[in-house]
Amino acid sequence: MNVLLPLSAHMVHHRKLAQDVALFQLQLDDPFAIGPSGENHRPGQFVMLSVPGVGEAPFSICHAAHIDYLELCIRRTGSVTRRLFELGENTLVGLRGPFGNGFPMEKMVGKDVLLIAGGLGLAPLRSVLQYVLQHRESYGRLILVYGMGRQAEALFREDLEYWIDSTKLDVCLAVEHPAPKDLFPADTGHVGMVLERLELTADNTVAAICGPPVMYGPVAKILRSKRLYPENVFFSFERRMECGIGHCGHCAISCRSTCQDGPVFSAWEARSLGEPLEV
Amino acid sequence: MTTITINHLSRVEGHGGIHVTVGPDGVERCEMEIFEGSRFYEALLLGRHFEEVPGTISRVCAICSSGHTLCALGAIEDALDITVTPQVQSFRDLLNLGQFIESHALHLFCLAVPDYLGYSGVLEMAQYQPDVVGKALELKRIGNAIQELIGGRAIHPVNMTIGGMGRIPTAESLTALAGQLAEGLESALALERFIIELPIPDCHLDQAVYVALQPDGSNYALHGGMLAASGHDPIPVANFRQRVHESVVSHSTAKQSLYSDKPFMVGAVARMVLNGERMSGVAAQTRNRIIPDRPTPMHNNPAQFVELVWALSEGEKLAHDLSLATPESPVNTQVKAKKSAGQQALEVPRGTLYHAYGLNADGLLCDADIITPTAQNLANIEKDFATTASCWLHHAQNDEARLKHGLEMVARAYDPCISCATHLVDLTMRKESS
Amino acid sequence: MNSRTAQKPKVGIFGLTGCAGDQLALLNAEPELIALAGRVDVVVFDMAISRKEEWQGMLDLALVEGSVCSQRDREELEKIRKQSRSLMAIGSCAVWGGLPAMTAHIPVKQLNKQVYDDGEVFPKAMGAEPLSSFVTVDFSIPGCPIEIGELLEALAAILAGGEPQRIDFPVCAECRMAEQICLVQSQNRVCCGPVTVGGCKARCISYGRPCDGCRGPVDDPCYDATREMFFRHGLAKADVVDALRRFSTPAWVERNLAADFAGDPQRRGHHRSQTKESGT
Amino acid sequence: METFTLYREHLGQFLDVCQEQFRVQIPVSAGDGRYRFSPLAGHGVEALALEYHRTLLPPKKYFLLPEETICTFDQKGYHPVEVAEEPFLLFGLHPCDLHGLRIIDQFFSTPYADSAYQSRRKNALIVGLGCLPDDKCFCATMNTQQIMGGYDLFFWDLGERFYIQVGSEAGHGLIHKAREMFHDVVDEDRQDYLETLYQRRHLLTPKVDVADLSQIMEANPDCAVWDELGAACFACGACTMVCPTCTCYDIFDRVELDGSGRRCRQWDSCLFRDFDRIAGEVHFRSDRSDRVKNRFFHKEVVHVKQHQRSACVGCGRCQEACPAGIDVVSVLSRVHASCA
Ligand SMILES: Cc1cc2nc3c(=O)[nH]c(=O)nc-3n(C[C@H](O)[C@H](O)[C@H](O)COP(=O)(O)OP(=O)(O)OC[C@H]3O[C@@H](n4cnc5c(N)ncnc54)[C@H](O)[C@@H]3O)c2cc1C
Ligand code: SF4
Ligand code: SF4
Ligand code: SF4
Repeated sequence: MNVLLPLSAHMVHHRKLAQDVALFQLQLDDPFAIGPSGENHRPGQFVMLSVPGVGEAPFSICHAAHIDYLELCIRRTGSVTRRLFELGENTLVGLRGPFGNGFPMEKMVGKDVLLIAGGLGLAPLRSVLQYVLQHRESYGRLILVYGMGRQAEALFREDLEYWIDSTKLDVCLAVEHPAPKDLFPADTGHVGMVLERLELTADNTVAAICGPPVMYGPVAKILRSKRLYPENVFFSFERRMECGIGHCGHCAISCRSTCQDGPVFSAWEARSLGEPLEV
Repeated sequence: MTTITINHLSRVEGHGGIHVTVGPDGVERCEMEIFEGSRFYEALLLGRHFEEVPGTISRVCAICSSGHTLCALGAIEDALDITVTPQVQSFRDLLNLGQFIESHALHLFCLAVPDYLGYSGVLEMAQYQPDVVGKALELKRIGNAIQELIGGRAIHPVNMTIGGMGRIPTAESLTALAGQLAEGLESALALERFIIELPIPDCHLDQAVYVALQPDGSNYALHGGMLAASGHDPIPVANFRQRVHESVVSHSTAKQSLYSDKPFMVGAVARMVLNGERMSGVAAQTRNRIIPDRPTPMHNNPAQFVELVWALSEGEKLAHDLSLATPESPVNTQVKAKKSAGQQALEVPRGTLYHAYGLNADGLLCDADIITPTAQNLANIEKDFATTASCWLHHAQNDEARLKHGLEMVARAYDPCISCATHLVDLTMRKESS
Repeated sequence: MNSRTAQKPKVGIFGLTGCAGDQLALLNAEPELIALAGRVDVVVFDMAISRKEEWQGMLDLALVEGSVCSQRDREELEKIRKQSRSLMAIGSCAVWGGLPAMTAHIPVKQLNKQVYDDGEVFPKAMGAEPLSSFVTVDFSIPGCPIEIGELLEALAAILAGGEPQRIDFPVCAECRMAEQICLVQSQNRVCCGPVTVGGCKARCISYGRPCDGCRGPVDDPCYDATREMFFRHGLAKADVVDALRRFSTPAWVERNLAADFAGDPQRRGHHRSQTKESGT
Repeated sequence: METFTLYREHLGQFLDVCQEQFRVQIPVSAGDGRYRFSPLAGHGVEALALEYHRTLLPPKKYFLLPEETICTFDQKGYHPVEVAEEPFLLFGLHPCDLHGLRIIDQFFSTPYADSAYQSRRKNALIVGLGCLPDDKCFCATMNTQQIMGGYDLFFWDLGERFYIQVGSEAGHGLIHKAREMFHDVVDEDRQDYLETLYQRRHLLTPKVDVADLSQIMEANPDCAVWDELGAACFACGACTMVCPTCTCYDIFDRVELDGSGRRCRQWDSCLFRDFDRIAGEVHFRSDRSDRVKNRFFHKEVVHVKQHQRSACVGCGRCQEACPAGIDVVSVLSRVHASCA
């Protein structure tokens, strides 16, 4: 089988989540194909999405395995993403994957799960969150810390409303620029400030983090001060990716391919790869 | 006083327009205005090493890029006393023929003819005359194929070097080329009828003073040591400067030239008048059928067609011969710089092209003089504009559209580099109180 | 350009001051041109179609060839920019100023005197500048002339809703891929390959002659190291600087850097998509 | 191991026999002391350059093509392309190249197999050829002067005859297609072979000390050598193109005007500026020195961590190809010297 050959898929639906961010629902043309179907992935894995004639780019699957189509939450930035936003429903795209290791859900069993998302980083963490909710009894506390610039940028608003109301998890929003009409209760500032005041059980908490790279250093530092074990802190990394199977070389960080060995690395691993994280 | 202005010649090489001023006593001024931004090519060569010259000067003009390259090579080789081997010379001749085929096919069928027949361009003409356009494009492709194979690139060739050439094409590719040329000749001959039936307009033009190189041998050729002119004795090319004078005119970035103080014309029709007798075979037959006894500048287009036929048959012979020859190692003799001067004149599609250079002891250019065919024709073009405008004045139906069309026809006939498309647009009329 | 709209995208092909080589290259690719005409509406093509009346309205894409060498060029360019959604510079003149920009360090007055002997010239000449000196350029296809395949692929990519392939490697890389023998090493020739952007498949080297740098500088040109390399091969500084100055080090590099190769230039001329507004 | 001898004058005949079944590729001169692998069919046996030291491009060009189509696409979807199943025979690979091939064979089989590479590889027969080093070879430094396996046949030049080792069943089959040309090995052949090895061994001495090199590099990531290299290198990528173990590639779409097209891959290099660029013009190694360093680290540290061996096979190609004259051996020795 040629792993570099995308499977044909169609865009079923897409809807705007915020300025320049939309949720895309995709379905493989061949329901029996071995490929990213919406059901067969681990939280934190990603797919390679192709737009014919434009190119291919990696996107995290943003839901846990439970639906028969694939959901991707995508920000418009460059050529592939710009084109995706122009495409109408029912247009042809290509899919490969799922790739990557994903977050280690087994390691979190029986532990408190702390999810720290910055901006678009909520996309992969939403899959972890949904997974924990699906298997609620296997996990301890579930805390979501979600940082954003303005509340208008908040993604997955219906989900957020539901999560905030739910007793199954704690949600803390950190908003840097509050506005009078803001819907959700939130702290003013960045995720670090929320983290600082959280009470965590140091030896029983696993953290999963995804967000802009600038967030990683400070978050790692705070978690260290809270005495989380570096092998219990997981970051999802972003690198240029083209093949998704560890061959093309673009995503290599030292001796690991982000696409195959990652994108999720523990704080300890990340540091041993030379990433400047303080853990 | 009335000024008739054609603002913009939508064209190939550069930007130009036409101004005609009519006063109470008739036509007062006729100017071919060239407002192409100046690129100072001659100046930017100064101080550069001679090796850079051909590749730099070719950028003056894409359609004539092979001609400029060949002419520059010749002038520098003349300065440095280098003679290329006959094989290299044959390849260069073939390259020039390729350029003739490409350029003539392009001008004739894609740029000039659509206007004779009232199409907006070749794309429109293709819808109505697919067969003619198809054949013409085939010819153009052959011209390009030659330039690609021999020159290394269809535009701005890279394969010719001072003293030799880079890569000798393989025998198979030359045989294939000869085959293509033979087919091309068939196609060209099939277009003869079409050319004969073209409505060549009568613009009341006189025969011009025609100037062209006189081939050294008895055959029609594109280079020669003497310069012939109708009504004058041939002179050695080296004395060219004694007869041809250039001057700067304020309405144009191009210079204008006079031959013995008279406007003159170079190009296909000039070669046909002066050297056409030397043609043989199919080309001679075509010539006899197409070219009238006293051709005017308006017959430049049919003359281009004759040359197209000639170049195809000549090219076929040359390609065939070269495919049989044992390839010499691509010569590029170690060229030594010295203080010297050299020049070269070459017939290129639009007429005689001159390059003359002076080198210093380090091989850096200290003098450059380039005279393009269009620059030589400019004075004559303006003269013909004047004739056209006076005729128009005396004509009963002297509406501007008519004049505009007439002026376009004249400009187009010359296949000037600045207006390969010669579609004159935008006629504005300004009434000025005198 | 949106290929889904019922109307075919409108394209204009314009020439400023230049040799028209890029338009000619396009005109030379007839089969592709006919295919192109099926996909887009070529509203203006300076070289091939007469402009019956001054064209009005918006273009989806303007291809502009040649450099800006006169006030008139500049006005024309600004007009084109105003009337087109996207603008693509084609050919090294348009992208970098091209060969005419080689004289940018010589005052125009002096050039005027050399060529026209102080005769009055119309219009007022100015030093050659790339399009990006005056307007936003969305896409750039370098080359003197352009590699026609590259242009057609770029157009096809844009029609498909994407962007032209971005080349970040120098001619040397392609020279190796094509298994050519390096002319610097074997013949001590000055070759602009290391600082020139690839895409021509090392055309000149495959004909046994060094690269003239006609495609202009690579994204990240390393002039210092290149110059050092030539010096090590015993080549004169002037030769090297001259060769690099032809296309590989266009006018703006010299102006920005004051002296010859004081450092690496910032990247200009490649205004890419981020200059476009990103609103829905 | 099965061994035979073949008289020199029969080599051409043997290759002719091979040609009946395979597209045979041989090293030929490219002029100026350089060589390239080319089809025997286009050159004839006389062109076979047994004396060559290294080719301009390594054998990887036959397996990971400089540019190839991964798949095609149109309105209907993405479609696979068939890799031509033409069997071919690569004649004359030196031990360093055989090592190189082994390294990329392994690379392209994990974690997923690269199907195009594998099917070309499967179709290829490899014939090794013993060699003597020139001034740029440093296989003895990288410990790749000897190879056991990884070939179908291996030829040792003993002067008027070749000593041939059979490394696979396919190689055996090849011999038996022209069995009458080959002779069984006798004691004298073995003696001559050993003598040749002995002579060769004396020419093959390590050029620099690379003991502990990986550890030294890892411990000293800010070695001044990298900055010096960053200034001397123009990141032209020549070294990565010619490297037998550099495998990075770029994937992009080539589109036709009708919207259909091909998804292609082309050799890429970690030295190129856009190699690690992500959306928003973010680079992780924007300095040239970081990129050069990355290349060396990948060969000498990362690969050693993964596979217990350096990814450099000492073929000397990058040194030969580098217009800037950067020479791996001296780089390695300078880095090594930081721990003297
Ligand atoms: C594991 C992973 C998961 C991701 N998940 C998401 C997600 O859920 N939602 C989302 O909006 N974005 C996500 N990204 C980022 C997303 O891949 C980039 O925004 C996207 O590649 C931009 O492509 P483009 O063609 O629009 O940009 P351009 O700038 O035009 O990029 C051109 C090409 O470069 C490569 N490239 C550029 N940026 C990146 C990048 N950041 N990462 C990898 N390759 C890149 C791609 O091959 C891309 O096609 C993820 C990235 C990674 C590595
Ligand atoms: S870039 Fe080259 S081909 Fe294009 S106009 Fe300029 S000189 Fe001519
Ligand atoms: S310097 Fe020139 S000849 Fe040498 S590798 Fe680079 S492009 Fe090729
Ligand atoms: S090798 Fe250099 S000069 Fe030749 S076409 Fe390529 S970029 Fe232009």
